Amino acid sequence: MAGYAAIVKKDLMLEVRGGRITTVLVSLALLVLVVLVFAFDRAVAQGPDTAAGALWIALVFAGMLGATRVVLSEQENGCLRALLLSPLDRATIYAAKLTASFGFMVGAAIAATILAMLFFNLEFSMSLAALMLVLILGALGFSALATLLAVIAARARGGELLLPLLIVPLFVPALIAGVKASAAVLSGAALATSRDWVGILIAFDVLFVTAGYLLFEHVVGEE
Amino acid sequence: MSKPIQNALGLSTLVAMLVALFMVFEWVPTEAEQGIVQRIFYFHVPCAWVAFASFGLVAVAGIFYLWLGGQIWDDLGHAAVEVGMLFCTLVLITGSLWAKPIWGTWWTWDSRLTTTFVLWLMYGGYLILRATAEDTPQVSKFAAVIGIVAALDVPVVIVSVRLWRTIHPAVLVTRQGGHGLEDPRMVATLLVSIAAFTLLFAWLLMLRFAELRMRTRLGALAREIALIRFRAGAA
Amino acid sequence: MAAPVIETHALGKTFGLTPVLRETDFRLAPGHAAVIIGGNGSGKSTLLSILCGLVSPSEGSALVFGEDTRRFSPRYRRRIGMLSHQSFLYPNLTARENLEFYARLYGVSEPRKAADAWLERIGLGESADDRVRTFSRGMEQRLTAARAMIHNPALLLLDEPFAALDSDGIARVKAMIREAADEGCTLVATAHAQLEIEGISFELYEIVRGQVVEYQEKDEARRGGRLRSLLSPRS
Amino acid sequence: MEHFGYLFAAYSVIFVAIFLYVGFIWRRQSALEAELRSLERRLAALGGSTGEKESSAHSPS
Repeated sequence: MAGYAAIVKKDLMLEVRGGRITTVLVSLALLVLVVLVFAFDRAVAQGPDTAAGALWIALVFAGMLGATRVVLSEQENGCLRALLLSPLDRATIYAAKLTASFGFMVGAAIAATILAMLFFNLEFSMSLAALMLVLILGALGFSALATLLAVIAARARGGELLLPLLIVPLFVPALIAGVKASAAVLSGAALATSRDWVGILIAFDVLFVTAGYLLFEHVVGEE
Repeated sequence: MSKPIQNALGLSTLVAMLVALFMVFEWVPTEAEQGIVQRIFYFHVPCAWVAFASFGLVAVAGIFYLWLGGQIWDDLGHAAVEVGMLFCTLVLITGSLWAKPIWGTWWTWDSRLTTTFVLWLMYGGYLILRATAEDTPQVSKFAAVIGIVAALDVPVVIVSVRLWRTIHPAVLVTRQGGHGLEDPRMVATLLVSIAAFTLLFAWLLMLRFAELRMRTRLGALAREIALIRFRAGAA
Repeated sequence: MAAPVIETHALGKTFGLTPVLRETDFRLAPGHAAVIIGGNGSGKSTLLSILCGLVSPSEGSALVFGEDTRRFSPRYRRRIGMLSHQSFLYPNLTARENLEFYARLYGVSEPRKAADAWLERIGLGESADDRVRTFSRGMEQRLTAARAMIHNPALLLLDEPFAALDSDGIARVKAMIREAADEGCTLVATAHAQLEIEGISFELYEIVRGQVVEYQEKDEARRGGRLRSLLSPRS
Repeated sequence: MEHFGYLFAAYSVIFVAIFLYVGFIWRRQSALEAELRSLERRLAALGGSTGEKESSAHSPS
């Protein structure tokens, strides 16, 4: 537990010290939203469906970059090896890295939501809390997958290209559920009407956080 | 994996396949609503069954590889994912060829098609990892982990995609109406086809697996030669 | 005699098709110190990586504290310190933060105090709040050494510990190593040529074509000795 | 015989794909077999065992 806290604190400290992950993620979210605003017809691109889709596209792109970077940042000076040599279990390292990448994704989600409210002329209302909940559930599932698979990007040949190819199809169920629930919430429906979608998101999170926790030791080790 | 078993399996596959073909084209009555094109169904469904079975096998092989170790499990997973992708691709193609005359479109985001497509994407990524990355124990572990994670994802994909389609208004006739299998001969034909495809699957898997085992043995021999030369000082 | 701290049985490691270590039986009793001499790519670093549990052997086994390194549990890892040629330091953290972080990872009581004490010992007390990014190579090396020893390991693995140090740094790190040895720490160091630390009698080994064997004096006379006399005839 | 083309295409695709796959495997298998023989001969010439035991180099920890 002390080791978990130490890693999380260290990651936070590094980010405060001019780590660039937040900057990169927020500007990426901004870019995605801007591209979508221009890519769609203005008349069409107003509704909650478009806004929900845009938010999730931003979230997936941010996750792809940010969540993996949290693991890859340990590669410098062989720090990942130092973590492996320390008395922590691999699962604790996973939990700590997951916490950090989840934190960054939530940051990106908040930024993207604020931007989307402006760009798509959404009402600022109570639905915002429900929307954040849905996005946070999605971010957790994505970072669970990305943290587990990020090492592949560093270690396998052609890994950086391969990683999105592996993560996005695996993330499809959460993506479907998340977009649907977000759109419902944004069009003014209560979160309770999307109970099934939220259920799928929660099931996805539980499943992949557990899987990552159990399987991480098999991917971080060296030959 | 001995050659005689392989050949016997190949032969029985051939026989079963011929019987299945005979039943599909000569014996089974034509379905009333869809006409002759409904006969795609008798090979389409077994392809899907085989694809799902091999993806299940990928996960099992992955679990055994991580648990017990041994290149044999890695080779099994590798063979299974390849054969599974072959049949998964065939499901998509035959599904398309069936959808065009019946639904008037090559592709529709029907729940089963979508699920199959998502699986195809998932295991396609896995196969690319297998094909491009070097053949190291580390990559084998990655592959095992991805195989397990993908199998865990399959039920979630099925549930979410089904929910996704039912909430949308059903634009197209659901497929259930299409094949009620009202004639017992239809059921019999389907069962024989499934049996034939299961044999085919076992045979293909065995062939590919045998090839991968040979590769593993080749690697072991090459390593042994390298070690002997190393010991002798000829680095 | 007490049970050995390190015991390898027919240990071998092959990366892909390249053998690096072979048939190595190496034992080291508690409190003893060993130097393993070998050139670049001779397998010294691989041996240390296996001993600390980072790399798993291809053949044979390595036991450290009586535990197979393939299944190394956290409490064994806590007793090992590794000084590798990678610094394991975070360039954007200060020296103190780095040490404190590792002290916490290893569950050292009062990590802040431990970090400060070590900073004084390595003569970096004044640079404690500077980021490691701004450090010279020598300062970084000293900090790396402190990082490796902050949890008072019972076994210290030193991969070419003096490679990038200036004479002052060498003296300081030698003193640290000697102090650890005085407290009963077992040492394994690698080096290009012989390593001498006052007060420590090293058992000498060398790696000959991937095998760790006792260092042969006559070889020294033939190879190193002649080379040395050519380079500095007076010494 | 409406839509016979689709039916024919579907069954052809299945059999062409399977035959191609089997053909590829067979070709690779015979190439591998030849390679294995030559390596076994080299190993025998070097005086090693015939390498019956599978190397554990590929087993994970």
